[in-house]
Amino acid sequence: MSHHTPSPILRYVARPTVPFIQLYALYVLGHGEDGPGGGFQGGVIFAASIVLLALTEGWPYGRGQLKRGFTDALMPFGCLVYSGVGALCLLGGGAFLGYEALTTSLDPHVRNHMHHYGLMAIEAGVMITVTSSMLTLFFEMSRPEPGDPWELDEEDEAGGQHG
Amino acid sequence: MHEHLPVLVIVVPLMTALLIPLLSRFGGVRTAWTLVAAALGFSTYASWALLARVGQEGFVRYAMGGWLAPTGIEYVVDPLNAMVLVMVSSVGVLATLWMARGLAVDLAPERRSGYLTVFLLFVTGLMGITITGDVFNLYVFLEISSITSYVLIGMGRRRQALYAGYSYLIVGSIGATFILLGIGYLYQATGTLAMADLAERLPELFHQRNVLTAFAFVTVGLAVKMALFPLHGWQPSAYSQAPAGASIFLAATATKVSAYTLYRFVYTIYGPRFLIDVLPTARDLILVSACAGIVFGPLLALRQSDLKRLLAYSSVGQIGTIVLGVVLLDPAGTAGGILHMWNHAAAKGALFCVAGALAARTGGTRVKDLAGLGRRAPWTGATVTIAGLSMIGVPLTAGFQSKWLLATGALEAGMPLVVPVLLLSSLFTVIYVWRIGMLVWFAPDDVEPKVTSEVPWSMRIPGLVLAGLCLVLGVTSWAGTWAQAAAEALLR
Amino acid sequence: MTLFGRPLAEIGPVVSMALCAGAVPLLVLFRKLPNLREATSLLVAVTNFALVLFLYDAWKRGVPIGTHIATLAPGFQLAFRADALGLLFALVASGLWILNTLYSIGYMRAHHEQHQTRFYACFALSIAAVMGAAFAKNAFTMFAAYEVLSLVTYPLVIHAQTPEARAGAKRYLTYLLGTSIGFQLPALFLVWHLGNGSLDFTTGGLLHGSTASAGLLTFTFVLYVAGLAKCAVMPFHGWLPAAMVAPTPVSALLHAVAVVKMGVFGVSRVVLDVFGTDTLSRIGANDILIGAACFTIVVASLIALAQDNLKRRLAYSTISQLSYVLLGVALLVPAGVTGGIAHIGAHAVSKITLFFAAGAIYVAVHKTKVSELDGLARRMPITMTAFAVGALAMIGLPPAATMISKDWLLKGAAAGPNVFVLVVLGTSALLNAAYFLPIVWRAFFKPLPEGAPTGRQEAPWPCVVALAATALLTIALFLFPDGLLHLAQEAAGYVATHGGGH
Amino acid sequence: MDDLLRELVRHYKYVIYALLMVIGLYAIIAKGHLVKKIIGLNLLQTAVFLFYLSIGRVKGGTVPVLWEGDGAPVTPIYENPVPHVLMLTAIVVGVSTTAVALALVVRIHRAYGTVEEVEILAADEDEADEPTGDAGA
Repeated sequence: MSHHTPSPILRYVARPTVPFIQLYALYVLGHGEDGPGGGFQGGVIFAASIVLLALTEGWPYGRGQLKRGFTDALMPFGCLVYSGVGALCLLGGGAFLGYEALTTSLDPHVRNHMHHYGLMAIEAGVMITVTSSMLTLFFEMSRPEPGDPWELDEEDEAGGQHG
Repeated sequence: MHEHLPVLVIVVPLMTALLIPLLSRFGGVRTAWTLVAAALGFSTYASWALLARVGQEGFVRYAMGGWLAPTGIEYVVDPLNAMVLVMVSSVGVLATLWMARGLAVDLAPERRSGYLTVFLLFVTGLMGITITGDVFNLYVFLEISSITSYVLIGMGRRRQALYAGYSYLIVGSIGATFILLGIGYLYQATGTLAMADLAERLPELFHQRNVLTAFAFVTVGLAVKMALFPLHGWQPSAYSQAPAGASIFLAATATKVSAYTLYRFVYTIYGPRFLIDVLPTARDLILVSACAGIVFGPLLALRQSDLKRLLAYSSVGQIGTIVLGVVLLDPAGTAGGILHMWNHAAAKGALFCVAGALAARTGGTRVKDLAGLGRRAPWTGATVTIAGLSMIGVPLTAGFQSKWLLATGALEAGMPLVVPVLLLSSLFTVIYVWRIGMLVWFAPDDVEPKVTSEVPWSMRIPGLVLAGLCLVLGVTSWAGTWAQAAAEALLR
Repeated sequence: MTLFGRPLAEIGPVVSMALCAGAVPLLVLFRKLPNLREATSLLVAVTNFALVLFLYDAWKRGVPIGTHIATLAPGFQLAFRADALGLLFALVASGLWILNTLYSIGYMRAHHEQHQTRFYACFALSIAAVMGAAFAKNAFTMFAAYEVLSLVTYPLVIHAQTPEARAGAKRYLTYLLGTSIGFQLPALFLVWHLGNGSLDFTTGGLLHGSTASAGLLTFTFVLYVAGLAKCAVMPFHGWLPAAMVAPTPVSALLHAVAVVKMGVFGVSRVVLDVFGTDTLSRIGANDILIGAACFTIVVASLIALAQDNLKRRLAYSTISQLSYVLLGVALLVPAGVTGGIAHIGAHAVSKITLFFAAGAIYVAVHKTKVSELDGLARRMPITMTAFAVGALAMIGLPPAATMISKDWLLKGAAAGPNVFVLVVLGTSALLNAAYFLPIVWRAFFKPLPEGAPTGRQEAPWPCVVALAATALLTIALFLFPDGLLHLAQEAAGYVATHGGGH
Repeated sequence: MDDLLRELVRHYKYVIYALLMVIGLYAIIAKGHLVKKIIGLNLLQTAVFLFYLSIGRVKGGTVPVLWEGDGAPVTPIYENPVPHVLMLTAIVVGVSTTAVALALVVRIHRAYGTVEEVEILAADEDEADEPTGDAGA
């Protein structure tokens, strides 16, 4: 990964697209329940927007958007959202991942909606994890260091055990 | 909450494992350890409660998300996996207790909380394999436990650990991929992934080629994962290089869970008739490799100078003994194999606790450093002696009971040659246990023991508890009754 | 009397074992306080003997004794009960344990032995195993106790941890474990198979009326007896002289009483309660045992003649005497069985006297060879008198208890078809005299060697008390043999009421 | 021979996945370079993914997305979505395995200075010969 300054054309074309890419990622996430899409795809697209920034503005800038410690925490957090929603259903008296239990209403319409929201929450969890994992993969592999590409700093090595 | 135990037993440790990276920022390793201990404590409680419930109701079902199988994933608990679940979670708790002080033996401080997270995920994966009633879910959990075990092994103190972890990763992934392929064939043949449905649909399709192929791939894949005799190459380095705490748990339970999976496939999914009527050759092949393992495992162990390697090779023999129960297809034999899972988990867990103590005191695990251990560390000495006797299968220890059941089962199944094989392996085991016993208790008085003092109580108790179990299970019929119930449920 | 809400008689055997094994933690706890440790040992020994006496009393009153502990596998149970044969063995072992503990205190202290705590702990465990075997209700329980006894006596044999001790102990364990795993375990399996899934000792024989072929039954019988190598029948006797490297109290109790008697006790059980006299006489397998026993009696005596080391001579004498028991039981006639079983007790008290004396000689004057004992009676009169009593007992002369048992043996031999047994018994008595009387003669009538000290020098008092007590016991059993004979006759009761076959 | 060929052509999917699998296994076994082994492993896994996807194929089937009432005269035939879902999971698993494998290789490279199997084994053997105070290998 080179990190000499990219051309201004690239930078000015790429930057404005980033919010749109991110919005699209959320759209894909929201569309996931009844069409192609969902957390996986949304997560990858979201990560791609940050990757684009890193490619055009340089590695440090990209990494600066979502710091290492933050993405490290996001990975388990996303999984936690997933299983937490499942466990919430248990608290509601239903089965694990039985979203209907998230409401006390007996109205089938409402229950169906609950199902919808439950799925959505879970997909959001997936998205968080996927985004942060993708970013970690990208940033760790492209860490710009002259010489031996395998060498890492001591502090990074220590942090690397949290994955 | 009790009706949700089948899922909570998995979800609680899983969620805790996800919380650890977030929470261990505050309080570090101590927080991480407390969380692991709490989660596994809960799982242990839950699995014992499940065992009790299975005792009353025969089996427990739980549908994920309220979706019934075959649409959804179902968790099914019968006596067999209740037993395995109890084994995995209880040994997990004991290993965690050991780690309270034992982490310092071979892990740098900054790696410890990550290690604990991975360990907890590993235990969760094994429990997931055990409890799930869906073959694909089983594969996913298998991979969770496999990937985490690669990491655990790779975290060993010496650089050989990295290579051991890598080798296991390659071999283990081939095994897992074979299992995945086998499951694919089963799905192709039946269109379902739920074990109960598979069991229902398969008998009509026994002679289809994809059903036969599926069996071959699954069996070979599992044989790799459980280190069945000719496919055990990865295991000695993996066990001996893993950090001490992980190796206690790894050696006591990991391969047994794969063996459990083989029981599941042979008995529940295919049904015992499959091996008898359709593929007697496969039965013979498994029998031969099990017997070869039973003989060669202890024989290879004789040559080892490293305690953990020695124990690892003896595990190759013990896994053969457990797999015997799969192919005997007879109530006594099956019960013997199942019971041997517990018995061997207790004995091998205790022995690895001793290996850990040895590593804590001498920095290595050479067998000859055991010299004079009994003088300075009598509790540890007692642990290694009792567990060793149970490994031999001395009467009144747990090992005897299961071997006896296997021997009677072999006679009733018309495989009398298995009996001398078991005897022979016991005799080989006598030799190395004797060697260890002599070093521990009867080293010449002028030899200065390398182990100069006992390890802390928190590291002694797990070994003592497991060794005590070897005795308790040996003189009570409690475990045997469970194993027989499990065998009956499988053969029904 | 009740304990934990259950009649003491019912759980007596288990309590007895728990008592002996339970002493171990206490002994370890008191390892820094030798007086307290030895007192605990003695106390447990006495309590245990009292318990066995209580069980004996209960048995005489016809109270049911014993309980079922666990079923380890179908047909394989840990269960206990008491009968005449078992009680005799238990009484002998637990009674002599008291005296032996007393003796050990004197011996071990005078010798400044290392690892004394391990010594007492393993001793207590051995007695626990002996109790388990004596009260075993079935062949499996006996097998388990037999194995445990082999293992827990190993630390006692290797006690000195010298190269010789290591070699001897290795031989000891190899013989005992090798035969029990290689022969007894398969035999147990065959019996389980032939006995339709049961291993319970049955009066008249578990395999009584078995329809199996004579060849298979004979094979099983031979395998079983070979697996009970503790009875030291040739060619499975090699472990016994090897085990003489152990300290003398170990040789005394274990290799004159507990371990070897476990062997002959086991064979008696196999003959009487597993196969049954009827079955054995039908298939004629007892002739093999008679042959082996006769061979052992004579050959072991001949070897003993050539031994100069006193303990080795005693060891070979033990091998020879043990086969008296086997011979008596194998005769399958009431008198023979009675004699054989009575010999378990009679030989125990007299042989332990001899071992005690040998140990006392070693402690007091550091002599281990027969040729060094000239005139020793002047320096150790009590010890040598006790030794003389023991020697007479080995030959079978009054005033020793063995005369009674040998008398019954002779009657049994005369009653059966194997009259040549009489010749064997006669020859053996002569041989016994030939290797024991010279010792007595040397000690009492030869002058002390030139320059040797002449003063009285007995061993420490606990040793002397113990060996005097066992010598007196030998005489007492000669004068009042009723209790012993009663038990032996009860044990042979089935043979008496049903005839001895033939 | 003709029949065999026809069979092969008819089941070309299986031929492809079997070939891929064998190539993967060959790489794992024959290559000494640790990263090449990982590539082999990925080939092996991909072969199985392809196999699964071929199971889900339905002749004339279409994307399994619900067609909402646009008045279509015939209900479309859907492909079986289940294998796709399964493979989504399996791919994640495969990626994780690869990630761990690569991480291990990085560390191996740092510890041994090489990623060639032969050299690593030789280094270990040398170490075992030296009388170090460490545990035997």
